[in-house]
Amino acid sequence: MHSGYWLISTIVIPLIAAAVLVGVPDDKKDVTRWLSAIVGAVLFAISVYVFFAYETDRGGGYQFYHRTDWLQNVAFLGPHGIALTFGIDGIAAPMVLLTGVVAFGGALISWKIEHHNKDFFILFWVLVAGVFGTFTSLDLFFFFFFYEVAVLPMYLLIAVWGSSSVFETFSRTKEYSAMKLTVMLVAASILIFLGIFAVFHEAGKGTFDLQTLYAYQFDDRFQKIVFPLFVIGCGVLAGLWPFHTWSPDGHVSAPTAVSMLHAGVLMKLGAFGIIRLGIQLLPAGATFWMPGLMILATCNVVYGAFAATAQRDWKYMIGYSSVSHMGLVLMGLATMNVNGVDGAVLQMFAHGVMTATFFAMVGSVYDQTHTRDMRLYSGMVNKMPLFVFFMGVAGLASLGLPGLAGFIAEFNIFVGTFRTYPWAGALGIFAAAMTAVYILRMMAMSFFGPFNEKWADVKEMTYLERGTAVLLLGSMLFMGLYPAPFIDRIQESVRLLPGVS
Amino acid sequence: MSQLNYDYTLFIPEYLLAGLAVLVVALDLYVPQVRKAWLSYIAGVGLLAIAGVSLVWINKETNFAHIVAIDNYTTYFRVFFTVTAAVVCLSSAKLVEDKLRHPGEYYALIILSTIGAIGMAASRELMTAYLSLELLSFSLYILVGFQKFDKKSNEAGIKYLLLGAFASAMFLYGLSLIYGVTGTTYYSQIAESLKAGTSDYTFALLMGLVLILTGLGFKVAAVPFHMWTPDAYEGAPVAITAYLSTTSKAAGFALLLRLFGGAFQGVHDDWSWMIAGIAAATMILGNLVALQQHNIKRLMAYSSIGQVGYMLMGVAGLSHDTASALVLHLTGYMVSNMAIFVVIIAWHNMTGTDEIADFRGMRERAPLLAGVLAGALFSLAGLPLFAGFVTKFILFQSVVDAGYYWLAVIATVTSVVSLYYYLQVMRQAFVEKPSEGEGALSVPVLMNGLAFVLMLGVFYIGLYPQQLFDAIDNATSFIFV
Amino acid sequence: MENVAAGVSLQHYVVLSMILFSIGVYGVLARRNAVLILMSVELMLNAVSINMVAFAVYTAPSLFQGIIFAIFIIAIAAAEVGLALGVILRIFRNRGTANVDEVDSLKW
Amino acid sequence: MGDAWILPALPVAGFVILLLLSPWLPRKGDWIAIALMATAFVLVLALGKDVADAIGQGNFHGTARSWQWFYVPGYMEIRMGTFVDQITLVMLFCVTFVALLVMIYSTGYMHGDRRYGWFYAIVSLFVASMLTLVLADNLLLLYFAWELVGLCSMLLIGYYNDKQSAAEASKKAFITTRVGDVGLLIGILILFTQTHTFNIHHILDMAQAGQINERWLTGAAICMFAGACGKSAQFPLHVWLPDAMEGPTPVSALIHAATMVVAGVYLVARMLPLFQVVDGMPELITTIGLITTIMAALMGLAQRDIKRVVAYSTLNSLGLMFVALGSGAVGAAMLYLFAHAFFKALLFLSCGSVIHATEEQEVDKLGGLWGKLPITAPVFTVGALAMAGLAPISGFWAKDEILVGVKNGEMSQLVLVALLISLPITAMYMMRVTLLTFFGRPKDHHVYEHAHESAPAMTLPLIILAVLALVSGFVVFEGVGKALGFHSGWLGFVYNLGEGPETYSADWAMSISSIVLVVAGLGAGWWFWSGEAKPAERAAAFSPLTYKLFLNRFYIDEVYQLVIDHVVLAAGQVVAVFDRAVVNDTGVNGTGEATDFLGWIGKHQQTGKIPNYALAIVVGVVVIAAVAFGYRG
Amino acid sequence: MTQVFFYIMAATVISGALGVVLVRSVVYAALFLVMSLLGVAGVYLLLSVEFLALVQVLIYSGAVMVLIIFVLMLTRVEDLKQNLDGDQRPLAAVAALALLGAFITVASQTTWPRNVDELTVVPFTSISDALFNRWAVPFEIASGVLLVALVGAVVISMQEEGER
Repeated sequence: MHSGYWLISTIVIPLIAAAVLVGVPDDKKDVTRWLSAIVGAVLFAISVYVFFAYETDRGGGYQFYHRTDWLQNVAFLGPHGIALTFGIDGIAAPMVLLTGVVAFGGALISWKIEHHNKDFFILFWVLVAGVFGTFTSLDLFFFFFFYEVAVLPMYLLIAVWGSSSVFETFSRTKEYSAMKLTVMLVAASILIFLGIFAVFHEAGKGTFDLQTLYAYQFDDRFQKIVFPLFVIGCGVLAGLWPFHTWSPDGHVSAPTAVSMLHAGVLMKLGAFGIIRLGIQLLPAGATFWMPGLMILATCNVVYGAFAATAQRDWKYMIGYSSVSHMGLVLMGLATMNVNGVDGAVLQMFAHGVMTATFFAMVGSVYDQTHTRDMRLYSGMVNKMPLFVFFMGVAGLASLGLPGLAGFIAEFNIFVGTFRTYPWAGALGIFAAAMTAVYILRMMAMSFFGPFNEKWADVKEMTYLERGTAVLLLGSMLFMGLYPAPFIDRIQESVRLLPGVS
Repeated sequence: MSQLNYDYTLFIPEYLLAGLAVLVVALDLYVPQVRKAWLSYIAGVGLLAIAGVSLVWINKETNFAHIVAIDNYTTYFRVFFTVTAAVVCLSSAKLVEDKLRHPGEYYALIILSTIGAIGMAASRELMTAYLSLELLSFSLYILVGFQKFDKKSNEAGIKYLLLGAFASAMFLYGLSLIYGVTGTTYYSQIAESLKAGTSDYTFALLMGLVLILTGLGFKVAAVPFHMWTPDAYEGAPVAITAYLSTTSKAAGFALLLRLFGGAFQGVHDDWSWMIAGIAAATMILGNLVALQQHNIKRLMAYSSIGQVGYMLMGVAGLSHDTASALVLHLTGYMVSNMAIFVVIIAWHNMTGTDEIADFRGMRERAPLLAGVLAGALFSLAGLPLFAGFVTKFILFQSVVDAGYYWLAVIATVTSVVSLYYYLQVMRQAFVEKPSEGEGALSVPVLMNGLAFVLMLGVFYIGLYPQQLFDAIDNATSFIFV
Repeated sequence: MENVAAGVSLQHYVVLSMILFSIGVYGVLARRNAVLILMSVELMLNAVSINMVAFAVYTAPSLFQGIIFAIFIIAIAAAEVGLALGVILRIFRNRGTANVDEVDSLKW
Repeated sequence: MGDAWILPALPVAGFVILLLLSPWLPRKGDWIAIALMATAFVLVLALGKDVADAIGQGNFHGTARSWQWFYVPGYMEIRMGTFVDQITLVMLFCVTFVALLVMIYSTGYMHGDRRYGWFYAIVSLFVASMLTLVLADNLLLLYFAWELVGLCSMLLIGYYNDKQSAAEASKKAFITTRVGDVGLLIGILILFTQTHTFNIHHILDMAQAGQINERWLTGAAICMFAGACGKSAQFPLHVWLPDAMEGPTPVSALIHAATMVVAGVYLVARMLPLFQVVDGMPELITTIGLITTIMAALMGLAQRDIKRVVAYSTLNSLGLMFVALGSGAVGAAMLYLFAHAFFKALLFLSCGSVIHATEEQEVDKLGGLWGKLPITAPVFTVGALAMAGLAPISGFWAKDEILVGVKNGEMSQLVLVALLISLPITAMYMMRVTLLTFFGRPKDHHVYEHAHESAPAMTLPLIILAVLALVSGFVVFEGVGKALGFHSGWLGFVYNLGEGPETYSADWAMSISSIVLVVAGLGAGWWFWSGEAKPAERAAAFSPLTYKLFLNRFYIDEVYQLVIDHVVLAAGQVVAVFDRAVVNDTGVNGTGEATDFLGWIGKHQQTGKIPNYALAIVVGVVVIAAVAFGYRG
Repeated sequence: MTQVFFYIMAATVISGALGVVLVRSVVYAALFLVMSLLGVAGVYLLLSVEFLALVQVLIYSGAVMVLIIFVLMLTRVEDLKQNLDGDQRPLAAVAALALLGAFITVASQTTWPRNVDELTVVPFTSISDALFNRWAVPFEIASGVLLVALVGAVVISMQEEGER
């Protein structure tokens, strides 16, 4: 039995880091950088340990379990009313690993930040703590608590360190995107808020402990009413169509590291929430509503893919491709069968690393050229072959090339989908082909062809960026070539999910 | 009621307050060489000391002639009000020096008003309640108009005064009707006589309740009795705005809880829906209109109206749980709000403005204040790590448990709206750059200290409220006896 | 109801006070001079007192809180007038008017 | 034999080494790649010997070996494994052999290129994935490799990446094949959901046992065939192959002649039992093959670029093979594939040699190079004749096999007729390109002066291939096969595929007619294009429409371009605009503005006048009271 | 007899009140207020609470009125000829009438419990007695209120140096 303090440390360490950074003087920028880099490394190490230490032969239950009572025996709260309950199952384990990887990468990528990098890292670490917390907490209250913690720093992160951009037909100021992102996410979370109230009230157990609530049998009518609250509430964060518009704009305006963390990890919180709150808490509701989710998810996949083909801005393209790929995740969840849900979780990880890679790479160029319009670039491969290489691999991963993370995930999802909704599966595969279209157009447009002398003085990525890229790429290949460790962990827990056939 | 207890020692804290008030005035009059700032320190420290003194009565459940109850509820609010007043006094040192005359009277009035507030929380009898309310109100009428030569301050004063008088007349008429139907002014006896069944005087009872709600609604600024709030807040000296937005509201709620818990809980069905309706209107209007404000004081006024809406939900579904949740939220709101106002006051002292647009570049010019501002605003918006999240969560949950789903829906939606305008303030403070030649400001240590301490308070409530909540839960158990 | 006592029943007083109160309300709403508004408020307070006293003597003579209440109300009313007039004077000094609807610089 | 996994492992090692170290290696490390490839080739021969012996003992049914990849208890177990049988072996031989020659050739052709090391790395990777593809015992691994070869071909087509045309061509190639791959994946998944396995042989058995739902099976078959069409550039997905000529010529030889493009043929051959279960499927395959053949032949008549001509000849051959498969003559198809590998590689490589020598690809600028290129010219001619199918060169035997197969097959004889018609056309344009390149008067003297024979590193492989192209056809004779160590000869070896061994039966009528037709075609070609090629111009002038039609490849690319621009991309634009204008600016911002407006209304209730405020209070009281009286009274 | 007296008093009170809210002159309004307040004092007498009547006459009709009139003089509202009614007068009338309606409903629908229908005379002494024993606390608070009002009135209205 592993100690739950491993999980707690993933939350406490970043928070402590943030607290310490408050004390660091504004002008000691390098102290901040080193501190953050170290914290990132430590978190990465812990997450790796947690991932591999999770024992696959124990039936996929919660491990690293820990509970500290927080607020109890007062007002409507019974014993263990609200408790700091932590623990991960095979679904959360890969997510923890993902967070560790991306957070470390983000910390390294943000080395370049000059303007108040102290503030940036404070918010950044709060964000990371929130993400870890959501993935690991087994208490309804704290699940939501950390969920909101993860949304909270977004506004400032984007509005202060982000970038406004002007396009032919319209323009997006960073303040606008930041505000839209924050308000939409919080607005969505009120649905979860209400759902939680309803669940607690209905169960009448006087506790927010998830396992207790899982044990309680909610009546079907109730489940059917409340389930949509959770799914849409979490779905918005997962970029569920048609509530996705915060995502492309937000990514376009956000600074590199935030885009990485947001597209890479935060959107996963939504899908994870659908599993934890939706499927696990209200299985009957899930089985009733999943066809609906499948339809929306299919919209996501196709819609996102088509929208992406029309984009000329790198980040917009990646943003819409994220919408498309998160659609695949939702698709997998909606199948409600083991292959599909496995695939969904795999895709959460895969998409996390590849989209993080994308944003990291784009950032490394954008910082030098201050434009992301792919038409202005040409033949970049001659100037920065490594950049093109990493970008290319990420692109291939996202179009589901075998041997990279994307394929194994999409493959599982499609197997699952074909078992239940073949039409949706066919559309999904079609959209995956569309991915090839826009990814390759982007490459042909801006990486190959005659070199545009305008960028004669562009430099190859810095060593930190290369490090980050290698880190992310490594995880991509690892999962692509040897998915067994992931699937062993995931499938055990997935099969425990109620209502999953 | 058999043998009445006339133990005057129960009021030692109040005597001390009165004494402190006199002392401050006297110092101001007879020892002119004392630097005026010292008055604020004396008042502040004195108030804190008195807060300490009032702790003596913890768990001594007793009363004075059944008129005033000295129980944990009273004790809690004694501490609450004295501390609030202390913060206001301390934070207004420089403000008073720059902008106001008669500092002695200024602090004295704040202290005296605290007595009124405590009376409202403590009294279990209508007359006492009414008089305490007037004591608080009168002091506030004066304080709001204290900036004699500022037209806005005068205007705020007259508006608050005339409307206040009007509202309290309504309140009184309500009391008279209640007295008429129950024949007594003791909460406990009112509850008794209502038990008998209200069929033959339902209308009088309802009218009475409506009018009482009018009076108290005016005090706590509930729609549609809120109209004075933004104007008074804007006109008043900024420290007094802080005081208005915390103490006078809190006192109003203390009274509401005691009165409706102690006297009218029996006829819950007759009034809970009224309060529910008022609460809904208040939440919606407060948060919507706040979107349009450009003056920080008016913004805070409307945001406070919104908060009142949330708290009224707790009254609507009044039960021990909701009462505890409400007081918890009230406390969290007080701390966060004071934190914000300390920042506003400090900024006002240094830049002489309270337009939101002029907050620009606060991050550069006064980092700590900016940080506190952000934290406190997040807290008001109800985001985690800060007090607001926990208190709102518990309050809303209790409201749902009381069966008011629809109120909870409105509340959550409007709190998203509120996030929007809080973020707008934050945008000025963090995103916008200071204009040319606006360098770093030297913030007085006192202000920084206050802001910091209050921020710690926000974090305490936000991160480990167990003891506080236990205390509150225990305190509120006394309002129903 | 059939009047036993002095030919005047409680109801008479109550209705009287109600009428008086409503008139006061009208005054507050209709008048624009601060002093007149103040006077209207006084009318309302008097209505309250009538109520209180009537109830006290008719229904609850044991503790006659109504009468005590009435005394307090008169005291408070007096204090109110004093204070209000002070404020009104101040306004008049600063603005040269006692008309409340010219005092509307604070709005929106 | 079970250790066939070593074959792909070797080039993979080469790929990794070169990718990481090539800049620091002598000669950018091409020798490593070549050495590994040679080893692989030798191993293939050894493997072939084992298999041959096994067949000799008559107890050979393929050798399989697999490892668990990942496992979802009770839901799926994915195993990765190899399977070796005769078809595999033929493919293995062609791939490794051609790859080896191409690598050697490239030392000369690519000499001094900027990304020399990268070239060898990718070629190694390609070979590795190609070997995996043919060795795979399950559809998943096959798809795996399938995609990888696609990727490599894309990278190699786009090798000269500072040419926009190259970038475009590689994009086109990848996406077009990708369209087919979508079909393939869907097909695989359908089969999986029906059979819960990816193992090819289990699937085939179940299919033949009729355990798979009819409708699903049909769908799966069609989808998978779409995949095959994509890779093997069958109509209507053939458009990418001619453009693929943007790549370096050795690459064209390796990928777009000998190996990758026949992957589709291989797939169909592999899954043929399944296809045959589905009624109508063989007909479909045959039809597609025919259309491709004839269309390619016609288009070949008008092309100007020497490499493109050869490319169209490739389409031509691939079409033939599909026809063969359609009519069930797997052995014939494999034989043609075998021969084709040699002569098509030969053609491409000699093209490369010409281009290398003259830096010119337009036949209109070449001419009269016979003397200048003493080695290249003859070998090219050999290749051309083999392609034309003139006896006794290898092409003839293979082609004849197919004709026989079709004749004996259950296809209608119209197919045969169509094939016979296509023969002279093929011969014609092969004649044409040879004439225009090597004979007649030089059209561009600068080019002519400048031309010179290539280095031995390039000519040597040419000669080897030429020899093979000449003789490889003779393996059809049992004696030759036996001499090569195959029990019951080559055909017995290849044909031992379940559908019973058929020995080579020379259908003399067929052979003679085909020879006649070919000769006629060659003669016509000579008449048209020899000397000043006046008749050709007259022909072009006689029916300019047809000419333009052939020249512009029946405008198929244009149609596709139209579709892509005005359907796919347009749809993308529409969605994007919808997303911005409706979903965001109306849906999201609209909500926000509406809220703001409500606030604006509310704000103006705050008039600042005391009486209004008081009125508000009174109204509030009255309203609440009224409701109260109605509600509770 | 008492009835007659009551109606006279009621008439005085109400007419005075109407005068306060209707007349065109501030001073008259003040005088009407006096009239109305005296009427109220009469009502107190009728209710046999002489003490209260006394207080009413002394404090209201005495001190308060003097104060009011004094302020009226100070603010010289007389010289500036102007309409004393705001523009929302009709609305005011409607609202007031509605309120009155509500009140009348209440009065008509209610039978006051414990209504002994004969007024009990409350002796002077017991009032003072109660006031200083049982109700000492509210009394103290009230004194606090008066103090505050006093201080406030002074602070606010006091003429500062350098003013005019």
